[in-house]
Amino acid sequence: MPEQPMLHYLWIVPLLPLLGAAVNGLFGAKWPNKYVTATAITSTGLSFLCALEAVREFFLSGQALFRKEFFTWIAAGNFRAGFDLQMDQLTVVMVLVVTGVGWLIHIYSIGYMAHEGGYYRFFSYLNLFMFFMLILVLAANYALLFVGWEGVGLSSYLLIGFWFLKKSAADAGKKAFIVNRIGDFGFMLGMFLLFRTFGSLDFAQIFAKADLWPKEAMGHLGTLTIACLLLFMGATGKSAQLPLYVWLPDAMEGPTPVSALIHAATMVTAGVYVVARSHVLFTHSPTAMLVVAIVGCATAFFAATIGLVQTDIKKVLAYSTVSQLGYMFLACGVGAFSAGIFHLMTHAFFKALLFLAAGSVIHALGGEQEMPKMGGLGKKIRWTYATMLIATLAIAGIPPFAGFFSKDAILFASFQSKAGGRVLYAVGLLAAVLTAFYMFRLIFLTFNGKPRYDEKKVHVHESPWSMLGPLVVLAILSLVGGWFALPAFYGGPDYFANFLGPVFGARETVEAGAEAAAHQLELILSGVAVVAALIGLAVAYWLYIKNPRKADDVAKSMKPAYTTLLNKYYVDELYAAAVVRPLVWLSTNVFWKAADVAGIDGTVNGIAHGASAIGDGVRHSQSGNTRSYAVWVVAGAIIVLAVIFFWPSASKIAVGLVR
Amino acid sequence: MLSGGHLLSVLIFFPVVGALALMMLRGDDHKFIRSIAMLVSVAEFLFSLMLLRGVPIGSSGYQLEEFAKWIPAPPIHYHLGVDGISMFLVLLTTFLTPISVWASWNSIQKRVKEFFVMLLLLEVGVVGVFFALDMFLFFLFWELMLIPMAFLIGIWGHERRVYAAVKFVLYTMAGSILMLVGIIWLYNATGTFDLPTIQQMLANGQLVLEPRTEMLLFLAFFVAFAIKVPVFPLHTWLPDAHVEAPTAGSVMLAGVLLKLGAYGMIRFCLPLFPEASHRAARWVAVLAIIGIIYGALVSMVQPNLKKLVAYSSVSHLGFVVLGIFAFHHISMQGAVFQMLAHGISTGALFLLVGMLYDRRHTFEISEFGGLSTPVPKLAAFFLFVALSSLGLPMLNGFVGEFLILLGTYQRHWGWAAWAALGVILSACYLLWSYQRVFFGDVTLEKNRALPDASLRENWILATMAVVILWMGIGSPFITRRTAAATQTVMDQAEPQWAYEATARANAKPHAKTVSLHAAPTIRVERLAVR
Amino acid sequence: MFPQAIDLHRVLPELIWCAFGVLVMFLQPFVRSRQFFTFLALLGSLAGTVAAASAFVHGGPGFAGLVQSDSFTFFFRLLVGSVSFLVVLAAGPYLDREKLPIAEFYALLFFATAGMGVLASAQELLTGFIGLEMSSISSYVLAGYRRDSLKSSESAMKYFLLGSFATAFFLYGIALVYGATGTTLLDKMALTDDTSTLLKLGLALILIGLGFKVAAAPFQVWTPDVYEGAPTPVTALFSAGPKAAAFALLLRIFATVPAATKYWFWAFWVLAALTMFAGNLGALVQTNMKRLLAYSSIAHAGYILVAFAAVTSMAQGGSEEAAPAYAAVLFYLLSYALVKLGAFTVVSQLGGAGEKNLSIDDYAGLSQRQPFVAAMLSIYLLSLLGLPVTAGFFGKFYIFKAAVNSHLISLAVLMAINSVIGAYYYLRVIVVMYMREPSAEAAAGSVPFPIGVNAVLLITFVGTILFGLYPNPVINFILRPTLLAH
Amino acid sequence: MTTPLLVFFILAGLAVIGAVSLILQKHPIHSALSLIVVMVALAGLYLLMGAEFVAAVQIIVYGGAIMVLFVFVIMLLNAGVEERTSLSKMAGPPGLLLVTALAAFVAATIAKSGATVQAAAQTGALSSTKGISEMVFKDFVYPFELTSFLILVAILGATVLAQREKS
Amino acid sequence: MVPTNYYVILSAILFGLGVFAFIFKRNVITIFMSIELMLNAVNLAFVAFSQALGKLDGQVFVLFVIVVAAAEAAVGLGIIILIARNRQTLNVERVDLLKL
Repeated sequence: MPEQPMLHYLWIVPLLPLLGAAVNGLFGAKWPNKYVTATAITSTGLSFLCALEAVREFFLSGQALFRKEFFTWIAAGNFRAGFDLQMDQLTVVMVLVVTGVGWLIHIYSIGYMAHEGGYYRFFSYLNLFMFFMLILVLAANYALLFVGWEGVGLSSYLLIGFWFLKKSAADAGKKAFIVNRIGDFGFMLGMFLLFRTFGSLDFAQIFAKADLWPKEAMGHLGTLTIACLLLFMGATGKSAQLPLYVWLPDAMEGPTPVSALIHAATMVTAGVYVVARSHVLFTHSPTAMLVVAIVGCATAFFAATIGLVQTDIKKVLAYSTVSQLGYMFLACGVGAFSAGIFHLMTHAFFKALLFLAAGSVIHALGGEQEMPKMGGLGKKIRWTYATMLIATLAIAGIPPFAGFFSKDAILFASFQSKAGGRVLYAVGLLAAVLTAFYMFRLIFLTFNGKPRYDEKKVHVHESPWSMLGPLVVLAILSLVGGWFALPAFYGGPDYFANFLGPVFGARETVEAGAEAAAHQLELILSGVAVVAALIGLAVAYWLYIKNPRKADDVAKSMKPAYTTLLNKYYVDELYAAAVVRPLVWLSTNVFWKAADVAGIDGTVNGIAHGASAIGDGVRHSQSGNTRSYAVWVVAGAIIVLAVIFFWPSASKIAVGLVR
Repeated sequence: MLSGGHLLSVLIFFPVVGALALMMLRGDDHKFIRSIAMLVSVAEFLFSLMLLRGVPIGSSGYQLEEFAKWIPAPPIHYHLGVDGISMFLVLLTTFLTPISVWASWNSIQKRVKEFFVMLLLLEVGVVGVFFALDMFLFFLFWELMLIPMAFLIGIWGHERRVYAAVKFVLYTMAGSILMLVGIIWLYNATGTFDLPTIQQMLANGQLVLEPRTEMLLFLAFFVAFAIKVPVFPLHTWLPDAHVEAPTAGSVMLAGVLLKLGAYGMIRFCLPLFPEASHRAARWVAVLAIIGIIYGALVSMVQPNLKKLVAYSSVSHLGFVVLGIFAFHHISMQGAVFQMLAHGISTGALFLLVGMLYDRRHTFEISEFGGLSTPVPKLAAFFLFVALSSLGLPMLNGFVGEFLILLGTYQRHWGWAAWAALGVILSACYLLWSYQRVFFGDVTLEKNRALPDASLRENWILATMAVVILWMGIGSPFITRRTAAATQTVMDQAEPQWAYEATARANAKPHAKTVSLHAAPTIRVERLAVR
Repeated sequence: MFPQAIDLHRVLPELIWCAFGVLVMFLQPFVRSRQFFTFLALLGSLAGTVAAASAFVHGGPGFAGLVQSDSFTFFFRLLVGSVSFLVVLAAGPYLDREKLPIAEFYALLFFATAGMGVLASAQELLTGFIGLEMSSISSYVLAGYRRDSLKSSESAMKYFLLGSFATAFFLYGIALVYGATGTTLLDKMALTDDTSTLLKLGLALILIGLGFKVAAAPFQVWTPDVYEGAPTPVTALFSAGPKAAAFALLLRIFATVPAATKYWFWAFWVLAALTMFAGNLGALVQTNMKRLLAYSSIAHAGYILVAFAAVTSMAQGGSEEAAPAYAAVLFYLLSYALVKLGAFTVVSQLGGAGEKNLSIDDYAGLSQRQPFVAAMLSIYLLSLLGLPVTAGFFGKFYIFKAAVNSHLISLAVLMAINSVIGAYYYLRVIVVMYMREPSAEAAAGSVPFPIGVNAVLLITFVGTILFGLYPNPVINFILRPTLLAH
Repeated sequence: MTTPLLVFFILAGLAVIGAVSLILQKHPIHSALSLIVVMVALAGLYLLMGAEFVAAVQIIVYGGAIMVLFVFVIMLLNAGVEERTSLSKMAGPPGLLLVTALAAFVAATIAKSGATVQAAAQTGALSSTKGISEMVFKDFVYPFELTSFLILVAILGATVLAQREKS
Repeated sequence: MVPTNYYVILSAILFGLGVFAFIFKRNVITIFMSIELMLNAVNLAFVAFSQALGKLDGQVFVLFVIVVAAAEAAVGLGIIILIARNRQTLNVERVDLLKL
């Protein structure tokens, strides 16, 4: 028994959910729900505890990077992909978020899915997802990380398509997987390039070697830049950034807990995690950094604008997720990795909370998702209302809620960054205003004003405690979650940044140097941020509480813009028209029908027909008339004589034939 | 020369014995016949497991060689041997044979005896091809295996079976006869059919092929193999053959026969004609990549489920060919692994398609839809296999593709980039077809009552699933054993190595440089003068 | 000088065959029993074959070089002897079924065999000519043996007219050669100067005459008609015997006469190419089994001619490196004779009374009705197709080898293409037998296969497989440098 | 113009005319007669060359036996004037072309190569029937015996083919 | 003395005429006659050569050829009778049951 037993058996952490998944998947069909529940909850809960234990040991060991190779999974030539797990500060954050939030959501699901068919399927998928997600965050090399990466994609495919009888659900699942695959295409190439460059895919080796490389000048496409961009392509796919964000809104077809866990809290943040994890590479390539920042910033704003007008409560949350992820990338892009991860964590709390609360609302209304058909629920489902409000305040960035600190840190960092910092800051700020607006719009439309649903039919009821419990816990987290990173000027040392220091080392110390000068500025900026949030709040209040008519008038007054937003800038339609349909048409008519059947196969059969046609000719020379035969003999005689006598001249031709 | 028992001969001829035994049986007791066939094929598989002991890890060169004089003039020998690559391909064969016997347990009802006889004879031919070290012997088995396959397609196939069978045979023959010319020609240059000997001669520069000749010879061999694989423009026999063949036939065809082509490339094209291979590599790669993308796209839009799988094979084997002609150790190993993986996954896919056919007697996707409600088990297995085939990590499909792309990237990143598109497309066509077949509401009422997987089917599919998973996680078990062999091939295929040989040859006076065309010109002059 | 005993010994097989022919004719009025004649015929052909062995043991030139009894002769005597043996076996039931006189048939068969023997052993053109005529004239008669059948008589007429037409060419060739060299003895001819145009012309005409006999395109036109019309056992004989004998004489001529090797090469090249294509393409569209096999035999003559081209392209016929090419020809003739005999026997038996069922469609579903027969026929067809573990495979292989050896790559490639074309129609028959359901009336009864016929099938089958797995004895024998003594 | 040459040309002309008329005649019997003319002319030529034995055989066997056989058959089958069908396309113009080409070629080649034969010494008439008989019974006894079997075959064949059906 | 060449050329001409006749006559008997004509041409050549070479074997060959011709005649005419009996015609062009 080694000291740090848990770390040395780290594989148990991911394995437990896998076991749960396997057991439920194989036997769940026959079991009553409670067995299934037990299996799922215990497996994930245990893995949460194990994770905690592992973290404890990690801290005891003085936060030294722990890395262990368990077995080799692919080996060819000098390439080795091992089942290697590692534990460092970044991992700690991710593991705790994943297992913790994951566990809560499992508990929530008990109530939420109670009356759904395929209960066992749901939990076995969910556990499978946990397994892959843990692999992803614990992996110590890109290959294994890719396993988790693809695996979570798979489980999201399964969970989005959970209600596979609905075509829309099945479509959404497929779309999610394929769009992710497009990202993975880049990710794989990135891995290949890294292997080609560093002869390995282990984080440790790559980063060690990469550190010695010179920084690549801005705008210069060096190896590292290309590698980073390729990896980032993967990240855009997984984390729903421009231009590959299209799958996430559709993913709301899945059950709400899934949206909460996968499409808000954990999986979609994998892209951010990868970028943060590969920060050594990124920091060596300003170009890549800038790209990340711009994409992130643009997505943050773009998604927010769409979020303004959506009416489906989950769609709004989905776009806000996209936009928040944009913030995280913005953070990484400007080098504030710890801030990015910090926002990742807080976002995990409040976005999960938002989704679960929304789920609770939907649950209360018996499956209704359209906000225009809600309203005035505040009094009826207080707990839900309260928790959701907290979450909203957090995401809007109102102090002292979690969102405020993380978002503030990001904006501050972007403001400071050399390359186009001001622009990024401005856009980010604008996005913050929009965020505040559409979130409060959601709140007001849902909980305030008059009920717009048929009160006779729909009997609104508060959700069971199995669902409210997680809400409360998450609400607390979204309140206090930010205080880890109490910025210095509030007198509190930035625990979080310092904690992640060893990982993102270099960058942070630089910040520390600028600290003194920065305090003043930071104070102002945070003020500005709060103001921005309040503006958004105010506008929402004015439009949806004070004079509800106004909103529609505004919408009418700017019809084209409104419809454009409502239809999400027609991006899906664009893709369909520009990529999907042409490809299918091409494959059907050109490649298959024309090239394959008519062209190649036609040629083959054509040769056959030609041969038999000639054969028919030969056959008809067989006229059955002896005289003709005699003439043939004579002809043959002449041929033979000609060949034998006039050879020298004929030979030239014949040799030509021979050659 | 003769080292270590007669395991290889046993492996080749044991099924013959089985087939003869079956012929002796009365034709009407189907159950008994099936059991015997099963017994034989399983026993064969168990025998073949002994190979694992016979081929120690890291052993380069051929193991368990058997050598016996056969025909004095021209010197043709009964020369067998096995190395890491062929060993696993044989294991694949001997594994898939019982599976297909099992799979055709109930689906074959007419002329049962002949069916299993043919299946066993097919196994004989294939195993023989993998073991043969004498080129003549190789060709012999190569041709032998045609007939049983043709019969399997032609007698127990579907509507257009005859067309498909004849097409299959003619296509393959067209290639293989040219290969025969090539083999004979090589014999004239070297005076032997013995592969190791020829490799020796090349190694120590006794034999140096003049470039043009080498290229022609390379083509003679390559075309034959390319048809079998099949490489892009020569693939049109495949859809017909697959769609018309009975399930077992498709499994063997996709699982094993297609591999013969790739195996031939590894075993003959590269080592014997290194420089030509290198010169041709660019074009071959282009064809392979076209095959990958084109195959995927075409399969995406197939209305016929079995054809869809068939075209997907074109795409997957494009990867294999690419991996071979990328001339990188990793990609080579990837190619070998991909062969095995494809054998299993696509075999499993065909099994599933066959099971659907047994229930509905159609392959038209439009005839299915929403099947996961009536047949959840089949749906689950299908999804699993589809995922392995689209290369999900931790399943077998991924390892091969990943290694191929990784290795290819090290040499020509462009090729890898293009080929990687196939990874996206494979997801498209598999998931799309999966959705159309299994998701949504049941579209046709008569599908509502379909029975789910029977016990037998469950076991078959479970077996396949286990292998898929094992190959995905425990791939080093295979790669460690193939490493040495692939390394040898790579060394033999190294061009600078060939250049050295040339240098040595020029030093040696007795080195014969052979040319197709010098001689006839001389003769023609002589005729003209006389 | 008068002939010595040894001279007679060296032509013993022919003498025996002729003697048996006479004997049969003599006994014909007295003996009624058909079995007796069949037995006699079997005995005779065997006796001749055995005599061939002893003639070989006491080998050497006979009659002052008119004939030559060497391993080459031995091989062909063996071949024709066993061919006639098998034909007798197959013909017995046939003649009974068709109610045809039996003794005359055997007598003619004997004389034909003797003629072939002479042809194979002749080392002098006129002797060769006599042998040719003996075999041809009896063949004419045999072709028309079913007197009341229109087709049979027609085939006899065509064969006779065209045959004698070609013979005239051959004869004229002999005359010119004689004029140019002053001799008809091949080995003497070898010594004279070979520059004269007269010799060239003579050899050309001889080639034409023999080309007709071996059915090389475009002399092949007679083959399909004659083969179709003739009684099937006779067709079997034609496709195996006379052809082989004619090839033997051709081979002997230019193995011995350098001039021939010099002048004939490109002629063979062209003839080979033409013949292969004519045969295979023609066969593609046939629906009558007999005609199909006839065309295929044309195609195979083409393959053999490829080997001839290879032989001639060797510096000197009969020299060391040409030996494999000779071997190729001989082995191919052997394997081909076996298979053709078997195939035609099957066809003749399945043809039924009056040879009604000759169309391929009549073979539909044969594999269910008569699996054994179907299997045999498939083996023969696969051997014709040149698939491994059949003699045909090695035959083809050796020819390919000879061609490539002598750098006739293009010819080899043509041959490859042709074997693919050929594969198509052979497969077609197999497909019909195995993969098509029988027509109503065909499904009804299975044709009885008497013991004699089955014996033929078995012998040919065993031979085909045996030489397909282990051709060593034959190869070793025909590869001997002393193949042709001169 | 020596006498032999004159005789030669007369006989040669006769032979050619006979052959041509064989072709031109409509009725087989006339063709037969013209063939007999050719044979007689050839016999004359043999005499001119001093091969009187061959000449004799020519008259007796050919003219006597074979042609009589022909005439007999013609009468037996009372063959009428031959109908000039031309169903064969090959035997039309192309046939004509090919045949003339062949004949012309052969003749021309022989004419060209005349020198070679001429070179051989003209030993004048060697006319020993004795010599012939010796050759036949010594050097060529084997083919000679074979011819006897050949005749046998002919007889047998003729009977087999021509005998009436025994019903 | 008459040059041998003349004889040979004459034989060639006769041979050619024989071929010509073979192809352009329709009556089986006449066609057969044309074969005889060709054989005669051959004989002429043989005799001429034997006389030119001063060897007798040429003339021996002639005897053989004549015998063969006789044999052929016997069989041939037998066949012709057969045809005439079966088909009631002597025109080769009418005898074309076997074709294609």
